[in-house]
Amino acid sequence: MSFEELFPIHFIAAEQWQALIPLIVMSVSAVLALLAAPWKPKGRLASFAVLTAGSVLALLSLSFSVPDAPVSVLGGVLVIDRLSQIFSALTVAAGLAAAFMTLGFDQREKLLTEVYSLIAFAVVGMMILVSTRDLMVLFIGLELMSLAVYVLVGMRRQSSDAAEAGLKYFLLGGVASAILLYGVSLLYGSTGSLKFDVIGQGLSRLWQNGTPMLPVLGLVMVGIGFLFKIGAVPFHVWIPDVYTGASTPVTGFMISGVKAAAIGSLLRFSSDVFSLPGLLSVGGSFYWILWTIIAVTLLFGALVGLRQTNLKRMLAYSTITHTGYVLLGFLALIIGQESASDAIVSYTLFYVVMNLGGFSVLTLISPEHSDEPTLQDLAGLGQRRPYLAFALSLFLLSMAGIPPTAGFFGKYYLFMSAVSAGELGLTILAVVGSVISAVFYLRPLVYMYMRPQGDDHGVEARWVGSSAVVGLAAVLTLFMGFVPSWFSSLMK
Amino acid sequence: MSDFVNSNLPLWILLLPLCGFAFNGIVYPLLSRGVSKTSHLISGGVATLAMLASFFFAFSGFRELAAGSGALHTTVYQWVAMSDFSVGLNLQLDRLSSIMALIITGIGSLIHLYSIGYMSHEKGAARFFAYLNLFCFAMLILVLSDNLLFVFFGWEGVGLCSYLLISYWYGDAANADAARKAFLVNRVGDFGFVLAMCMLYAKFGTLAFSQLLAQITPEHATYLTGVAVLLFFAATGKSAQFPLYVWLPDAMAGPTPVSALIHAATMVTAGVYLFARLHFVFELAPAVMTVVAWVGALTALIGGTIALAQNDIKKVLAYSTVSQLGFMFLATGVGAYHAAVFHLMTHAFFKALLFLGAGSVIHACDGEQDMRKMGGLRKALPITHATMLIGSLAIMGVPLFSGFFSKDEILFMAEAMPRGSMGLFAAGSLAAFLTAIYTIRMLRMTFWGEARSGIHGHESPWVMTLPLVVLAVLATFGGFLGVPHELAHAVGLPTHLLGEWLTPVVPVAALDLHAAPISEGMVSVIATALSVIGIFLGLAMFKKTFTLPSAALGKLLEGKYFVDEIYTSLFVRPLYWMGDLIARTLEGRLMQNLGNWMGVGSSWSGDRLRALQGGDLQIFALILLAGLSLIVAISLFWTNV
Amino acid sequence: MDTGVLLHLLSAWLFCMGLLAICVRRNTLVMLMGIELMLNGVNLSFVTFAHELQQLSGQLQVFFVITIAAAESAVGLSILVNVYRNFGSIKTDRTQTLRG
Amino acid sequence: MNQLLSWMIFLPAVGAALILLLPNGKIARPLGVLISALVAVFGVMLWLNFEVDVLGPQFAIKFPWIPEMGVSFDIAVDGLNLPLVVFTAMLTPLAFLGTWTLPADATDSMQKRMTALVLLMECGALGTFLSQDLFLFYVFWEVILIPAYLLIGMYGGADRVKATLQFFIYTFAGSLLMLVGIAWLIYAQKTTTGTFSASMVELQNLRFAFDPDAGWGGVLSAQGLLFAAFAAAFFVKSPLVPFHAWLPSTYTQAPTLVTIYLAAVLSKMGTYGILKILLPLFPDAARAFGPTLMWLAAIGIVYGALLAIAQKNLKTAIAYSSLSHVSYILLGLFSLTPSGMNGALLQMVNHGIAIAGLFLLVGHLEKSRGSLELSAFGGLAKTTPLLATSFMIMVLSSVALPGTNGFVGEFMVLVSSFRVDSGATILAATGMVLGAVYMLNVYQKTMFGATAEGPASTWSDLSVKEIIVMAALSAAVVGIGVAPQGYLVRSKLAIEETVKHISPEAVKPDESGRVSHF
Amino acid sequence: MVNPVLIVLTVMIMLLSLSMIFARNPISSAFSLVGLIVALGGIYAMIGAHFVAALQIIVYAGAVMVLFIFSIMLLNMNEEKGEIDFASWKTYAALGVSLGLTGFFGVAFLNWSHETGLPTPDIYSLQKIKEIGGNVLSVSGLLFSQMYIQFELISLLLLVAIAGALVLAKRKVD
Repeated sequence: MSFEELFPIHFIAAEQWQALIPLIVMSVSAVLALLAAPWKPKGRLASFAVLTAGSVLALLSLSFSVPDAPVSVLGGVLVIDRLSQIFSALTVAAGLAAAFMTLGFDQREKLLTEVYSLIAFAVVGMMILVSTRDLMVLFIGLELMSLAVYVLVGMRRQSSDAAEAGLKYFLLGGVASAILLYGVSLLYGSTGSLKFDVIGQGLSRLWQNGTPMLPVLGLVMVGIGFLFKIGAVPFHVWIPDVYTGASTPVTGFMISGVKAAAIGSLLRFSSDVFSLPGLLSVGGSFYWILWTIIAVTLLFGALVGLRQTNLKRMLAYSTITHTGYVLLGFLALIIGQESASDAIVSYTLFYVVMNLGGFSVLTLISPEHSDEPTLQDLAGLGQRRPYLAFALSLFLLSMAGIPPTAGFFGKYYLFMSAVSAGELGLTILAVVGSVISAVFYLRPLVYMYMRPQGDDHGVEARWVGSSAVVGLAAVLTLFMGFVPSWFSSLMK
Repeated sequence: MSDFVNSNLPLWILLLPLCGFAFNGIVYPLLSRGVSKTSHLISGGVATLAMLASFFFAFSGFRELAAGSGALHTTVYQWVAMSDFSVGLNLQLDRLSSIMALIITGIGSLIHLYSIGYMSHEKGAARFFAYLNLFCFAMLILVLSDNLLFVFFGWEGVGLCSYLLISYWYGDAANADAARKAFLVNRVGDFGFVLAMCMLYAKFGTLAFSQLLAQITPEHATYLTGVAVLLFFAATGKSAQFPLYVWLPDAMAGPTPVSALIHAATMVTAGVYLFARLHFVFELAPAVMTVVAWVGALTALIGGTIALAQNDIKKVLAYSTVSQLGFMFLATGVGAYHAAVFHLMTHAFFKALLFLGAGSVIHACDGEQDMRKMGGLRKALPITHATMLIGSLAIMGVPLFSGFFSKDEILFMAEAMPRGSMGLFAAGSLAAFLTAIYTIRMLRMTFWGEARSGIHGHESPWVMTLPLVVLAVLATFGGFLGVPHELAHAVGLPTHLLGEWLTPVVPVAALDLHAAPISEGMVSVIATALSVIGIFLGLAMFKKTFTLPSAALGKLLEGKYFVDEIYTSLFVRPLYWMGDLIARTLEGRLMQNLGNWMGVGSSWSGDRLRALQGGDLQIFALILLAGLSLIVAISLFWTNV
Repeated sequence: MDTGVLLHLLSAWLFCMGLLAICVRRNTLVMLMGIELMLNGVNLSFVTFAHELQQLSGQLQVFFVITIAAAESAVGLSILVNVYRNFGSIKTDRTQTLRG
Repeated sequence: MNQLLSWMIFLPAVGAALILLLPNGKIARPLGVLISALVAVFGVMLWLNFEVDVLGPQFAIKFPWIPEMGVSFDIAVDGLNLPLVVFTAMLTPLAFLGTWTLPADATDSMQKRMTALVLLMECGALGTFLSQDLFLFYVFWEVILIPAYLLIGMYGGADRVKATLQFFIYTFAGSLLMLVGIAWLIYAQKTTTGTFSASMVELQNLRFAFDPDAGWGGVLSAQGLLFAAFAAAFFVKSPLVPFHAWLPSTYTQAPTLVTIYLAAVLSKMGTYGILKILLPLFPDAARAFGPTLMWLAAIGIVYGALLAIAQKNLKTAIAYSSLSHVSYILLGLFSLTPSGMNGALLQMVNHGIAIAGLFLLVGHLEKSRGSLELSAFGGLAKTTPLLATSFMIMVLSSVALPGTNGFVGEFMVLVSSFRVDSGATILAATGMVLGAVYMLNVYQKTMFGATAEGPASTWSDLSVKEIIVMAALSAAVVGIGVAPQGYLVRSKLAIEETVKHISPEAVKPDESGRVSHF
Repeated sequence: MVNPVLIVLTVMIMLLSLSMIFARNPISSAFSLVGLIVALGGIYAMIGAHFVAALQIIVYAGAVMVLFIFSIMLLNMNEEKGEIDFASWKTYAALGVSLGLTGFFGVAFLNWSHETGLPTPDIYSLQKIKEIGGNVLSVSGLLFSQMYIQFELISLLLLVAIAGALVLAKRKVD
């Protein structure tokens, strides 16, 4: 047997290339941005331009090259379908928004020009994460994204908070990656493959004769890897510190992009593996573990968020509660409610939009040198900058899930899927969490509208980039609140 | 008179006072830009004319009835019509209501006229006349309605007007308090009224008298006992019976014409009217009626005794009214509705007269009401004195005056009716005896003897004396509408004109006159004797001093048996105490703190959980490790995955 | 005991010792080493599975993991440098300003 | 005419946006009055053109909104919501007019925001009342929360932030439970019929499992749980004791305009929800829990009254009186009889009128005196006769004097609830007495007696605008009280249909076989 | 039967791992790790993963660990004694939990037996590898014929690492 026969080269066909265009565009623009970065004095502008152009191109190609059937590249290494495209578009948009938010901010905080290319790299990682059906590629995507984000977090180098956040994120992220990877290895060992579908089949087969421990371990550890990234209790520990220490645009990027990517890949993994019939049944140990995690997550974020005055930290806890909502959808999906998938997707979309909006407002009001806006910084904002205050209120209300904002529908869809799956208890807990978290979502409103403004609020930024993101996000939040079905048409 | 008016007589009786109210309450103040700028002549004139016209219609209605036509009906409109609840404003003028309407409009007209003079010093009399007209309107609804719901309309309407008129001089907090007390005590009674209506409606699906009459049969007796109790309770409130009489003396805070009209002649007799109207209900609850009779007797005694020790001329009259209302209840209790209505009428005459007379005195004395400061006013106020003397003779039951006939009839019925007893008779007689004493005391303190202070009254103008005279005539001769049998036979007068007039509407159990323990004539003799003794005793007792011989008794009576104080500590204070208690404990401690507690609890647990986020990387890692191990352990060793 | 099980147990040991290192050492550099230890455990596991399954792809995954680990430690060390600059120390008892 | 209802809902919203964008706040209030008056005119048109003899929705507008969830923009008037819609439309301009100069220290921008936010609330309230789609109902229901939250928090009294938070949290918790219930209902509709639908009419056909003999255990059945979820929202909003804790501080702290709106309109959203959604959708549970809830309502009447008696503060006293009066509405609703529910529906508007008038006058007094302690007042009848007179009329309506609107509703409620549960009704009827106690108390202490200390010039009588408002309200008080049938007849058919749906055997003549008309 | 060399290596690795954890001096830890890595490489080689073994020595021991030691030297971190706090319950908790975890894994591994007939055909058996020309050739053949996307992605990842390290470690803030 010749070498070529033994190792036949798997070529990529033309239509597969077409499906890969967005990914390639983003990769190229990432590299180009990296190359442009050291160019003085125009490196900043050039790399921003490259990223913007790349992102826009990627978005365009994502919206124009919608495949009718899933396009599988190299037997599942990358699978481009409607779901992956939506999530890719989300991450690209998140990256683009983060770049816009960074505009102006980077000069004030003296961020290096590489920031844009790092964002682009992270986006590439995210796109891989949501497109792949191979655990190793998933890990590579995860690491690509994480490494870029680790650096982004520590980017404000003169700030000890940022350094500490970077350190914490890095170490804990590394541990979580290792855990995930060990799980991958165990799954590989039990089923002989890294492809989601093969793993699924293998597990189904294994499950027919009882539940062997090794694949269970593998599933658990992969699951924990995901739970870490989306920030479920008790794997949430990094979230508050990292989100606080990272510069505001980066936090916005993480809270939207990183989370969307993690949700997207978990969604794919869940629909291929976890939701296999019989794998996780109601009343089994996995079910109850997940149940407990969701319950605790819902309440933890809400309760601790209640005690925060630092806005970034508050939103960090809020995102933990939101993780609980999403997991509620996952639970419904896993125990057989297929429509939960749509709910998760639309929720993620709404979630990304409102968080990007919220963090771009925070970018605009973030005080110089500390970059950690507090409630006090909001005092009197309603008088000072009514439109900004209005937009922030809108985003907060959306997070709290009050109509007519997008967040309401996101929450409603999730509740709906949970109720459909019969998860009444958890839904009630989610209600409790919502109510508690509503308290701290409303607190900024108290400061903005009901408190007189403080003596010194410093010079406030009026960066165009962030303002554009605020405006767009506000419009989208309202628009999707009025026409939520616009999004569903996208899914069909 | 056009057919339109003719066919809607009951409505017209109603409408005119309403028009008067509209004029005085809305149009006139608007025209004169503010109620304080209104003239008593114009407003009083219009109000009096309205009442006179109303009286005219009432009288023509009476004539039609007398001419033999049945009750006059007018359907005004459907008030509510649901599938399971419907009531309309339908009026009926039958023999009972025509009597009431005549009293209301007749005495009402007189008092309106009187008020023009009485209120001549007041600014903004339009308000007064508006209330007065509104009162007459409400009272007329009460008696003209053919269903219980609109009776209740009038019932509460008169209560409101009473409230407004008692508090007419609201600048003095005491007046306002008295008004509130009157309203609230009445409300307590009305509570019974509403529940009674609920009960009736739940059982019979209607509140119209005719339909109730048609549907009620003796087998409903048990159910109706409840209704009767509730209605009686309502009546005790409105008609100032024990235990709810306490508001009436305080109500004297209002202008005196108000006391005459509302608190003597008309409103307070609404309870009696209700009994007469719903006799078919009450007759099915004999036990309740016995209680009614005894409550009436008790009230008569309470009123009569307290009146002995009062020094305020109006208070004396007020307690006298309470006592006389007790008589009426005594009569209804034993089933003598005719007698009750008869006494109602005569009482309306002489008590209105007495009140107006008292008003004239007060008017003459520039608002002084304390009889201890009066005396010897006979000379200054001859007309007033003369008419009041007539009223007093009437109330004391001196023969041939109106009170004599009506009171005798009640006393007779008290022992002769099946539910009657010697006990009731004795109580009634005692009350009649007391009446004579306190009336004499009042006359003596006010008119006779020497002036005890510098008050030198002057006779009132004709608008005030004219009604006095008219009422005096009525008080003198009104009794001939109910001449007892034996006397009638002896003198050749028609017997019991009023009773026979009422019989088609309010049938009374046939009574064997000769089976009575004490014959009718004997009762007259006893009653006359008692009042004469009372007069002389009174004259003897109150020659120099006006206090009772026994100081303790005097104190007790002057303190009105301390019923007000008892009620305050028994009901009023506990109510406020309960409100305070709930406000402090259940509401203040618990309800209002629920949110706080939840907030504090959330914050507390938030803080505890926050401690986990201590920022120590090691602890974070440990949490990760622990979580991992825990989940691994559970999923490995809980076999059912 | 056959080779596979022995090596699997060793991989588990390495993995858990890596976790232990991270949990008990206050020097972040050693913590970083702990991560490397964990990854080594994973690698060993992959190789052993590949060995047991007679598959080559398992070894290839190890190739990727080693590369990633290298990249990770590069970034990690630069993060440590950054921390050292800001705190003058790389021990975790110093890096506790973010809390609550 | 076709789009009349859409206009009614969205005109205020558009107006609110317009006002917010105004550069100058001076014309905000006039513009607000203008817009809401236009809506009121639409409301009058609606009232006049409503076909009394037709059962079912009228002026309906329906088009799909979120098709994949079966949600449509479906609004219409029927007998149940017509009174409330018209009332809300009419009240808003009056509330604007009546509080023209309130609060006293209002700046232009404040007036601007207040007007706009109240218009938003009007939009939400009208939308809530008009929705025939459960989901749409919820959306409007929640929309109103934010303006209310902001208004109280921005322009309320000293303790406003806490009060507004409490208000928000209570209502939000209730409505989220309702949201879960809605999700369940829509899903159940999908599994039963195969299609998604949130139309209230269609959802009424669902019957969930319920064991009427289980007593309180019935709460744990499907229908019981759903009932509880919806009840949570409606009971809190109404409020029914013991879900009322937010009420006193909210009513007291809110600025007058908002208090009026909260008490007159928002609380009716809760009671309307009970009538329109809670009872018809879960009839078995309604029948099973009805008597218990009647007792709760009766307790609420007495409870609120006792608390009102104990208050030393004018506004708090009236706030608690509102609690007591709303309980009458609930009593009528839970009696599940046509006249009880119709009386309750009437009482919703009655209470709205009276409480609006009372709070308006309280606002006037607060402006004059700067304090609301009862001891700070006295003898106002002399200095401010018009104020005293209109106060009197509102008090009379509150104490349900015959001839005022309050009596009609209250009596219908009592008469019909007596047939269902006489014990609860007797307890409720004591509220008549207690209500008179605190109302007259309040009136006495403010209007009668000696004129309170202080410069006489601070007492100003009603302004022309206030006179107009109070005259309108007083006219409504007397008008409805004297001739309620024109009002009741519009909801008669719809109510009877509702009752028939809830308890098919109930709309029979009573045991004696007589249904009398006279 | 297990090759005794393997057992020796295993024991060595376990001891080295402990010494890495408990060494007071980071540099000792680093050297323990280096030793461990080399020993692991030995194991890889013994079970036929020659390519991985080479990679282990070159990349890990050669590059990564040098980087570590370099950093220690550069930042003078050696003076930072990262001692373990033996007074703290946390240490014992971590110790217990991680040993417990090892136990769990052990139980799982001991209870595991590969099913026959896994879906992926065993086309690259040791026998075949030998036929092809050894492990390294086989691995590379597979890598560049079917896994080149992963390879490319790894290159991106390395790029990020370079850029990132550069960005963070750059001394001057411009």
